[in-house]
Amino acid sequence: MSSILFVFSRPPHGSINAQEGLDALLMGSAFTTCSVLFVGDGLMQLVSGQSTDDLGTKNFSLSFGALKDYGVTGIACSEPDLVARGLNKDDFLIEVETLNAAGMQAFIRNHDKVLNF
Amino acid sequence: MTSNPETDKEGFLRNTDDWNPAIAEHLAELDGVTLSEDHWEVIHLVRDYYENYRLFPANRVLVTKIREAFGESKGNSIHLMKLFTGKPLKHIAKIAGLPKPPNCD
Amino acid sequence: MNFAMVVHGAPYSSEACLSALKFARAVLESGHSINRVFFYHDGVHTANSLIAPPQDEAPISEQWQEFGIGNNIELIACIASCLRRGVMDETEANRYEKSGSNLASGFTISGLGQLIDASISADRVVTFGV
Amino acid sequence: MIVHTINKVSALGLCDNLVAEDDKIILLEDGVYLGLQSLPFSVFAIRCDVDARGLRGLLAAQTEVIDYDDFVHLCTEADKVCSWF
Repeated sequence: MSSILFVFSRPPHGSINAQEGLDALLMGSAFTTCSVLFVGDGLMQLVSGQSTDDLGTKNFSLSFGALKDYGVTGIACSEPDLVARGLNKDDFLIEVETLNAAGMQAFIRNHDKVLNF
Repeated sequence: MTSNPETDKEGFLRNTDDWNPAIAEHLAELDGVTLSEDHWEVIHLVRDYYENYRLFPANRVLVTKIREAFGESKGNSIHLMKLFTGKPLKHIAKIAGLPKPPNCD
Repeated sequence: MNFAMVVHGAPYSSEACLSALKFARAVLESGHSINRVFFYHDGVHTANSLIAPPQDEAPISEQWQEFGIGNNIELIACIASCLRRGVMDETEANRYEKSGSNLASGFTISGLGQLIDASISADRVVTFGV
Repeated sequence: MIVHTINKVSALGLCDNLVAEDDKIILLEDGVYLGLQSLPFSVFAIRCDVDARGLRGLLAAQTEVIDYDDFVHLCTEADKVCSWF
């Protein structure tokens, strides 16, 4: 069975890409092994303390907490992009593995398909 | 509280903020279901799950969560099908006052 | 070789929808097959039958319809994306108590499972994003 | 080998770490502007996008102009396709 790597590269809330990407990941987890890699401003999806009450949109960042229940265990982000944004893993809602360039290349190679969002 | 909350033609609350336990009883009765303790276990579980994760749990996730909370005898799809009518997840969402799921299963 | 395709862009708003069509045609012309084209995000606007571009611009939605129907290729518009953007078949319009439906022929509204299923079963999956 | 497609200039920043030595990059849509400069990768650009933008004579020597059937062929040669946008 093909494994799928989901790559998330958009920040949350400014567009619906992040939310619809997460929907696809949750659906994918019902079918096959799915992992997720956060790159670029996609890392900002994981920042904890997002509060959308005043914005008036759904705070889907909370849904990342359900990834474990859905069997998504391969959760990684780009280390260079983390550093470039002055973030560290403690800023995130969930446990995330950081990968350097070689690690990311291997992560992609280890999956059969890639879906980018 | 109103005894006749506004619902759409499928019986989903138009405004999920209208939900309260009495309305759940009312919505269930319209479908010929009397809510028992077993029903309430599931309703509270999915409402808590939604509150925590902004997600209605997928069937397999819901079954696992029920098994963890209420034991092996209840942790299966058959238990849910006995309690709720039609497509169980859709029916649970309706009675629990959670967003109407897209019609995609 | 069997391809799955994903289209994220709306016609005219971005080039993605047009690039995807060119790619899809080239896949078939090269003797390969396409198991499904999945329209997601703003890509579902492609399935809106009410699109009426100026006559001196390509009718991209109609070209997709012709491609899908003529080659018997499944064109799936994601239901959740469609509902957010007002693309509906009669069933959904009825379900959500809307005044009319607008799904173009050749397209089917279905769930995200179709994206995953197509991705898994194809040899290659190619996304046209925005 | 992985084929990476890039459809806008800013998307290069998302993937420049991830492109391995034997991978190939296909520039399409506004991504073809990246073909003006020399990049440390194997780079192809889609002909109709290049021509539409008047870039034919302006591309870096290393940027190879291809058609959609070449794009399809490169995908079949690759293990998988990764799209950056």
